[in-house]
Amino acid sequence: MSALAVPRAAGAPAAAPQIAIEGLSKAFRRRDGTLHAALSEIALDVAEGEFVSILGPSGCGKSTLLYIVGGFVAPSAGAVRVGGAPVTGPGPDRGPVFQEFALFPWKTVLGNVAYGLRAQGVPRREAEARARALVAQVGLSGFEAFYPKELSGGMKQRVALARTLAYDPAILLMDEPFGALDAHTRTRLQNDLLALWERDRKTVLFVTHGVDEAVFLSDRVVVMTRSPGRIRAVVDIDLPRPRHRAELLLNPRYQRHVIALEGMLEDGDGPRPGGRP
Amino acid sequence: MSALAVPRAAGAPAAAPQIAIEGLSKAFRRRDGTLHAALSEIALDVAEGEFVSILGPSGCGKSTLLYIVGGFVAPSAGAVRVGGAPVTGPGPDRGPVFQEFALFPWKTVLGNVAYGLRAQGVPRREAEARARALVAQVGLSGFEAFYPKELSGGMKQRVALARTLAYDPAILLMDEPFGALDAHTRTRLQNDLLALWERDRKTVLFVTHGVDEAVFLSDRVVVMTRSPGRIRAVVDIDLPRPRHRAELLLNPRYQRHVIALEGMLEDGDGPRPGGRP
Amino acid sequence: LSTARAEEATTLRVGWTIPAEEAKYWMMRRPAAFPGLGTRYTIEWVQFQGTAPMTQALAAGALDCATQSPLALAQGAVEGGLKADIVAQHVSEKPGSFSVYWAVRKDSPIRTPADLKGKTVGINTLGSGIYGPMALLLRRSGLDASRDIKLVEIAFPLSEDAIRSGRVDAAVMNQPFAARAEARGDIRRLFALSEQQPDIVHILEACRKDFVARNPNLVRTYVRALTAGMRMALADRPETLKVVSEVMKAPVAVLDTYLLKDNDFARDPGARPDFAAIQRMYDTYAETGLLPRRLDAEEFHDPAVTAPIE
Amino acid sequence: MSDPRERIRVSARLREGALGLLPILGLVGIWQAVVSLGLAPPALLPAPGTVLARCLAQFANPEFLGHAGATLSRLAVGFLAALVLGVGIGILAAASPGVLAVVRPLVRVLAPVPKVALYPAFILTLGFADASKIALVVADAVFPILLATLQGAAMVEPKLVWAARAAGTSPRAALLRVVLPATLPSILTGARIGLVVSCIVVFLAEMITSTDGLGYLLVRAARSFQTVDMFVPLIAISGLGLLLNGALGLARGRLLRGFPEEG
Amino acid sequence: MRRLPAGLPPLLALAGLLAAWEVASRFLALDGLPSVPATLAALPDLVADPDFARNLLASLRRMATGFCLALALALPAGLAMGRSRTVAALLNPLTMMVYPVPKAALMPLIMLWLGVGDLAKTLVIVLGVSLPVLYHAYQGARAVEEKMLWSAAAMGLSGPARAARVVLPAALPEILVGCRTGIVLALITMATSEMIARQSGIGAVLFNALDLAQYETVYAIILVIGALGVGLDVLFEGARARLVGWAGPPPALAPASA
Ligand SMILES: Nc1ncnc2c1ncn2[C@@H]1O[C@H](COP(=O)(O)OP(=O)(O)OP(=O)(O)O)[C@@H](O)[C@H]1O
Ligand SMILES: Nc1ncnc2c1ncn2[C@@H]1O[C@H](COP(=O)(O)OP(=O)(O)OP(=O)(O)O)[C@@H](O)[C@H]1O
Ligand SMILES: [Mg+2]
Ligand SMILES: [Mg+2]
Repeated sequence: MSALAVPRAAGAPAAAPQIAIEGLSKAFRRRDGTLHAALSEIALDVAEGEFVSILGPSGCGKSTLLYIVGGFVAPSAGAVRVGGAPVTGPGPDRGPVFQEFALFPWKTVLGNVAYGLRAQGVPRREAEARARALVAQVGLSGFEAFYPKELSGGMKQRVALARTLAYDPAILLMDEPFGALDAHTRTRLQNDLLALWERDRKTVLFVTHGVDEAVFLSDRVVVMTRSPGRIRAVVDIDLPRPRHRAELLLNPRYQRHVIALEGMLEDGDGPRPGGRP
Repeated sequence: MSALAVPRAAGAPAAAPQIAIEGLSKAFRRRDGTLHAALSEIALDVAEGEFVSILGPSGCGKSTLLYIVGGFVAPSAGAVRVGGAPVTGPGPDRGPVFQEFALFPWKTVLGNVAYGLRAQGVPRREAEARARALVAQVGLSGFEAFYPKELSGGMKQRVALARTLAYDPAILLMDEPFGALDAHTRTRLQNDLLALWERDRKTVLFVTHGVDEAVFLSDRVVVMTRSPGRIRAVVDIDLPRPRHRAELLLNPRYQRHVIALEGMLEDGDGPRPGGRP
Repeated sequence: LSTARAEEATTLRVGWTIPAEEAKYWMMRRPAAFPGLGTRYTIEWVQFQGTAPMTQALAAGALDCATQSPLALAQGAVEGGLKADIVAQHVSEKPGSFSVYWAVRKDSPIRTPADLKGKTVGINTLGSGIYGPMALLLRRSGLDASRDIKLVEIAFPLSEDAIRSGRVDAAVMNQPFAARAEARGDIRRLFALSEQQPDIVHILEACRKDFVARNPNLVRTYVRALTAGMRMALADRPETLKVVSEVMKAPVAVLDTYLLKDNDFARDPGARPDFAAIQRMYDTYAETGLLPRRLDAEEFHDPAVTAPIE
Repeated sequence: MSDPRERIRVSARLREGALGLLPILGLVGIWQAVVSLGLAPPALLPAPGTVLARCLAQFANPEFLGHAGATLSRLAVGFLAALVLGVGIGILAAASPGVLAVVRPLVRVLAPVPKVALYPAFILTLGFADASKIALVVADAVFPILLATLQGAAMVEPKLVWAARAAGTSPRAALLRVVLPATLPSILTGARIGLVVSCIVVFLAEMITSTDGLGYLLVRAARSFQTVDMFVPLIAISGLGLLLNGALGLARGRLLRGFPEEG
Repeated sequence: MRRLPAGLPPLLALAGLLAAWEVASRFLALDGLPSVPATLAALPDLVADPDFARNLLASLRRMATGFCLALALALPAGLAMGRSRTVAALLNPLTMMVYPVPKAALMPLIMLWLGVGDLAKTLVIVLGVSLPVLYHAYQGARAVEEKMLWSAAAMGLSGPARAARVVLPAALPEILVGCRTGIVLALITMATSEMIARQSGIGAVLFNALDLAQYETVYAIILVIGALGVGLDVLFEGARARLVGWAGPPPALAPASA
């Protein structure tokens, strides 16, 4: 393991953690009654305003972890506390961006993005104005009246992103939010996200398959093992902020982080089913 | 434009092209009756056994192009010929891997992968044996009995890939087939795909957002403009084969290709709606 | 209703049916001819298919008065605890009038009731009021109705078609369908109910006893109107044809072939119930098992509210 | 059964079964209360206990079972025919705009027709025995199934069909192997409605013209005010509904194994 | 393939239907199945009768009331069953027990408590319509993509708000199938609810004609009901297109060759 990979115990950071995950395991019950272990003994603390990325092989439980923190899925063991209180369900403090987008098919792009604001009682005009600005920010101006089924994959993903950003949750739970985007759009949105984060200091839990993306964005990167997912390492990304891609690419520490993380990911070999929980 | 970017006219390569796309345009009719232009005047010839990647901003019409070549969607103008005959519908000579996976929810992983073989009359035992091998190849051994809803995003994508590879179509139409995968799994599958291609010399049309992936895999890379998509450039990737990632990374021509392509993609700015067809 | 007590109801819920209640049809379509109808008292008319559901409606208290067949009323009384008075009579048979009969195809080899052995025979409803007389008639010809023939239910309107198409060997005919079939001339009469009992009563008017007890004047007014209606129906045939045509939506020309003619049922000018004939029918029903015990027709008789009331 | 997981699943089933029993028991309770409080004359509504006793006696009575068998066979044949017809036409129509253009107006006109009005024609052409009753069942039950199939098939994700077609499935085979399974959730819902309609209609047909079957028992009892006997066929049809519901639930669980909604 | 004018196939289908009917009536020669011309000849008289309009209106009024009541009851119940296993376990057996009971058999009891008037008939219509609405709403709610609900929950929508603003719209296409079948059953029960006890309504006219073997009138009324069905269906399709145009594959992507 590279010297740069600094596995951290679950010990709390200086401040009380915004998200405290302890002894978390999840096993799905399948139809035949057997249990399929997806997560095992996850412990992780995320400080307020921290940007934490999660890397791991496909099927290792990254999405499941976000679902549990979001309060959508109950863990089989262990607990998650957010802001000190145990998570019992979803709340507007934690905004998810789902891997499958989950747009409302009966709403237009604008309707989807304005949805959260309307749900929180913002008047229509104001909600739509704010939504319009966000739609423009994700590069979809002119598509406001399109329905999800009329969008391409990457466009849907951007709508999902805008929908969550619109209602401004304190914690963002993002599941490969830039996965379906071309490099150029992705870079732009990464920069936008970073700017937003640097301004508002949101807490972000960010699942990605891009090692460079994780290093570019994060304070810390969590590397998971293959299924059932455990935390293999937590790496501090000690790069100065504000970060600029062009500068970073020339920074040898950036390169070393990327190489180290890639190395850590290399020896996983995809998930293994039927792990006993 | 970089000197390495060699825009090619639609002129046929030496051999009669396996896929001949001519004057292809596509406009979708929206609910309100307006037309939305997705593709405009696409002309492209793909020789038999050629590996062609398509790069372009999100929403520029890459998926639409594959749908038309696949025979799933009719073009608004222009025509596609495959093996000399005009495309009138889908056929087992062209195997698609869809961006949204489109797995059969009522079939298990094994059932999905064996589907094409069974459809072509292969006896159940044999079909399942071959499917099992493919499932292993995409790293999903042990998940044969899982239903799609029990899989993670990346796992679904791999099943979709295996399902198409299973029935061995002469032409592969792949829409971001490695988009939802972690770096390690993606590399492994890229290598597998390359090995397969080098052995069987399939014709491949490959949509991706990874410039490096495109350069690593392809004979030629097509770069599209933002919506309505046109061909901006066709770049010959004159790298020796068989290719090995480690060697390529050190090859300055590889680097130059990547940089040139990234540059070409840079000045698009996402799709613009309502383009008159 | 000159001495109507304050607590008496002014609305009567009456069940009716088609096709043979001319007195009621007159009241429905020509209310002005009946003093007080629609002003001092009103009638809520509810039409039913057949008399059995009306018996249930009477028992459930959903109707105050309704058309009844003697058998349905008796079954309601014996099994359902229904207590009702027969207040008027709509149609019956008498020598020379129409009598419900069984018919066969004109070219059928069946000549006598005895030929029906082993044949398929239609009846309007299994266990209806005409089953008893039929069973007795067949018994006279040496047949057991429950074993020697195959009875199938076939509604009156379908009888003719069923006979002609050969679906049944014999079926029961009633007005107005009999007149129409006879006009076509491809059926032949086999035997009639009158051969068993010449004065069979087909439909009556009955009112719940508890309603009568609470509203004697209203019921008397109603029966008085029924009596008057029957008189008018018989007195002015052309107008009756119109009235019936309005109710049944049947053309006058069709009705003209039988209504109030010799080939129609018999009607008492005062709508007077024939308790003696009803008693004979009850005896037949008891004998053929349609009723579990003998019944006294007088149970249904309250002279204070029985037609004719002038 | 020794496996603790099995026990959990079985006990969950039991719990759900018990829950389902609650409102039924409540209904019987109300029934008993109505009778006890004298809110309905016993000639119209006998006590549940009396009905239950008669049911138990009748369910062992071969004559009654014969009638029940007649009804059941008409029901089964009619419903299955309606299922095959409804699903078949629905899938075909969803696949071919030509067929749809023909089927749609026919459905529009024929579906709302009260089929009892056609019953005379059915009887006269098909006879008094089973055929006319089965025809009536089919005529009424086919439309809920057909409408559900049509709609379900129209909503099938096209890429599923594309994937199959590209794998060499012929258009016709794709109907059977993709459109049909993908439409199953809708079809099963339509089938459930069709089943209930079949139950009602087979009774109705037997009540109008019959010499056997539960419907006949019912009218026979109703006409002669044998109220207790009238309730026996009603309880039988209710019980049948309950049984068929269980069967449908099982079929659903098996057929829709992979669908997200069967979680 | 040559494209036929849009209106042609339906006309052809109707013509075919009439032709089949005419052939059957000639071939079978039954009173119970009158010929097409005879039926059409009976139509003007029927429709011109002022009573008929009154009856038709009475029927439609009952149908509308019954339909709305059924919707108000069955829709929430169905959605709740779809989203809660407990509610489903609670209500499923009950409904499957109650629905198959023929309403005609319960007439005495219905008459006992609701009389023989509008109330009883409306109840029959409510039972008929609620059946498909309930089960389709159940199915629709059950199939709502979970992550859509999660998204809404994360936006702070409460349970009831999610039911109204996510489950309802997401299940709407399926619910509308239920309503479509509901319209069919409403028309049928509208007529048949007047089979036993009749006061006013198109069903009363129909069954009277049937009782008197006036089959031309019977079939003329059937034509009227069929026309009503077409009319309601056209209205419904219009509403559906507006409400759930977002659902289903876009025309361009509909299975081209399947
Ligand atoms: N409903 C379910 N039933 C059974 N197993 C499930 C279910 N959902 C997820 N799993 C399993 O849980 C494991 C983790 O899934 P998850 O979606 O969290 O993976 P992931 O890390 O997000 O993968 P990817 O990067 O491919 O999206 C997988 O092995 C998957 O098969
Ligand atoms: N059914 C439709 N109706 C209207 N417009 C559509 C429809 N389908 C696609 N489009 C439009 O066509 C354009 C191209 O879509 P397409 O899916 O081909 O893009 P893409 O290049 O695959 O994008 P991505 O990389 O995001 O997947 C987009 O602007 C999209 O909005
Ligand atoms: Mg995931
Ligand atoms: Mg795409």
